[in-house]
Amino acid sequence: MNHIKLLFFATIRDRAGTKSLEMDIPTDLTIQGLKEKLSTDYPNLKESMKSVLITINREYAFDDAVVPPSAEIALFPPVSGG
Amino acid sequence: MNHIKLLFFATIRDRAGTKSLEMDIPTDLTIQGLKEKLSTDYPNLKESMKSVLITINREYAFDDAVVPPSAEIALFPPVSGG
Amino acid sequence: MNLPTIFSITESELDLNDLLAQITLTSTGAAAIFTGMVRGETARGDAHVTEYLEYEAYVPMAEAKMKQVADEIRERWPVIEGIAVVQRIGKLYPKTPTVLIACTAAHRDTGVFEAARYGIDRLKEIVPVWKKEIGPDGEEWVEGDYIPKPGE
Amino acid sequence: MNLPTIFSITESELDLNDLLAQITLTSTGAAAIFTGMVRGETARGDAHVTEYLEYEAYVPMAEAKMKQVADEIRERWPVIEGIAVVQRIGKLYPKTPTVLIACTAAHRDTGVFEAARYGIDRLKEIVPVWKKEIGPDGEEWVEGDYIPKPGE
Repeated sequence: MNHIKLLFFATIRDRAGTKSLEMDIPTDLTIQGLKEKLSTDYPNLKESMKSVLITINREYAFDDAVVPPSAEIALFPPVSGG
Repeated sequence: MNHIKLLFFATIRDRAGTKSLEMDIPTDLTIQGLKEKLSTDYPNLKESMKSVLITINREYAFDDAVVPPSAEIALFPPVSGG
Repeated sequence: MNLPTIFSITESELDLNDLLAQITLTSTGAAAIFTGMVRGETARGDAHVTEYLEYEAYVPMAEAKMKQVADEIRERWPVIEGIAVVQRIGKLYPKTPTVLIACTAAHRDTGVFEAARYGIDRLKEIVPVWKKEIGPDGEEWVEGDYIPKPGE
Repeated sequence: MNLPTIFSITESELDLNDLLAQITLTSTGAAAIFTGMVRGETARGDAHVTEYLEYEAYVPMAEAKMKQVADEIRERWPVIEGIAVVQRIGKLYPKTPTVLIACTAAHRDTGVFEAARYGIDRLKEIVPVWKKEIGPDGEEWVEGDYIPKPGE
């Protein structure tokens, strides 16, 4: 198992009801797998997983990327700064 | 005769040796005529009259314009602000 | 040559004079600065009134992506001397400057305007900052629409 | 609607924060600001070093022509909300901002950058301001090259 940290921002944080959480995941879990796991574990997040942006260690990550050990994973909607 | 005021700036002022002067000119004098008069009266300015910009009452003026009574005439090189 | 690059998320007021001074070199003759500010009234699209915006950022990643925006600018416009990319966060009221992109160069005709324009466009694509709009009818997150590509 | 237009020749330091605030309306969301500064070292053309510049202006005409530049901007980009055109004169040292053109609008994609660019180009054509460059080898007037056309 890998221990990872999840960060939520903006609409995703509102739905998650928390800014961050830590969890253990299988060592070969992909971003796609992580989204599925979150949809199951946190039904409030299911809808958000369709359009969420995900980063691994502060770089944008895509469905087939494998989550590395001790990763800092962030989930958020498309950015709207400026 | 018309009484007018002349203002000199930048290189033209350096050559004229003064910032301003007043003079009486014939009522039908054009800008072209004024340049010729200045070239004669102030030999230092002769060379400058080839590329000088001239304004009448703060608007750019050209050779065939007639100098109106009590005009404020300015003579200066192409602008270089910024 | 050591070219100044400023990139930061801040809760403090943007000081344009100070930021410009920080990216001005002895060889600098021109600066193009973009600032965005909170609109109190918006006419385009769904016309509406805004009481204030609340900005948040994923700070360490946002600063890294601002640095990336600056690097992209330097790659595209090698004549650029100094670059500042600053985003203010927190509760911000109408007329308040919220973001600044400034680029300096020796002359005004070698890309300084284009570089600043590129900078703000890019910031709005890849820098993780979000804003929630609070108006008379409640609050709503402003939706972005850019999906970064791999490697961005 | 009363759109703010600032045009002035000044001997005082340019305060970007203050000028920006003066041209920001409740409906403003974007500003493009150009500033020029004294270059201490110039590489383009005849490479040289500058100790300082001495600016002079035909003040009342310069301010009228700055107003004209602002009017031309509004005619070309009717979305522009506020405009500031300010030229500092006197003895100015390297790194000092000497001129500012700022334009504001509701959004960044409707001409605000182009308007600011037009403003500085136009100022350097028709606004009667001149500068003398003082360097280690003496002093020299900087030569402009634009000849205004009738009606300009």
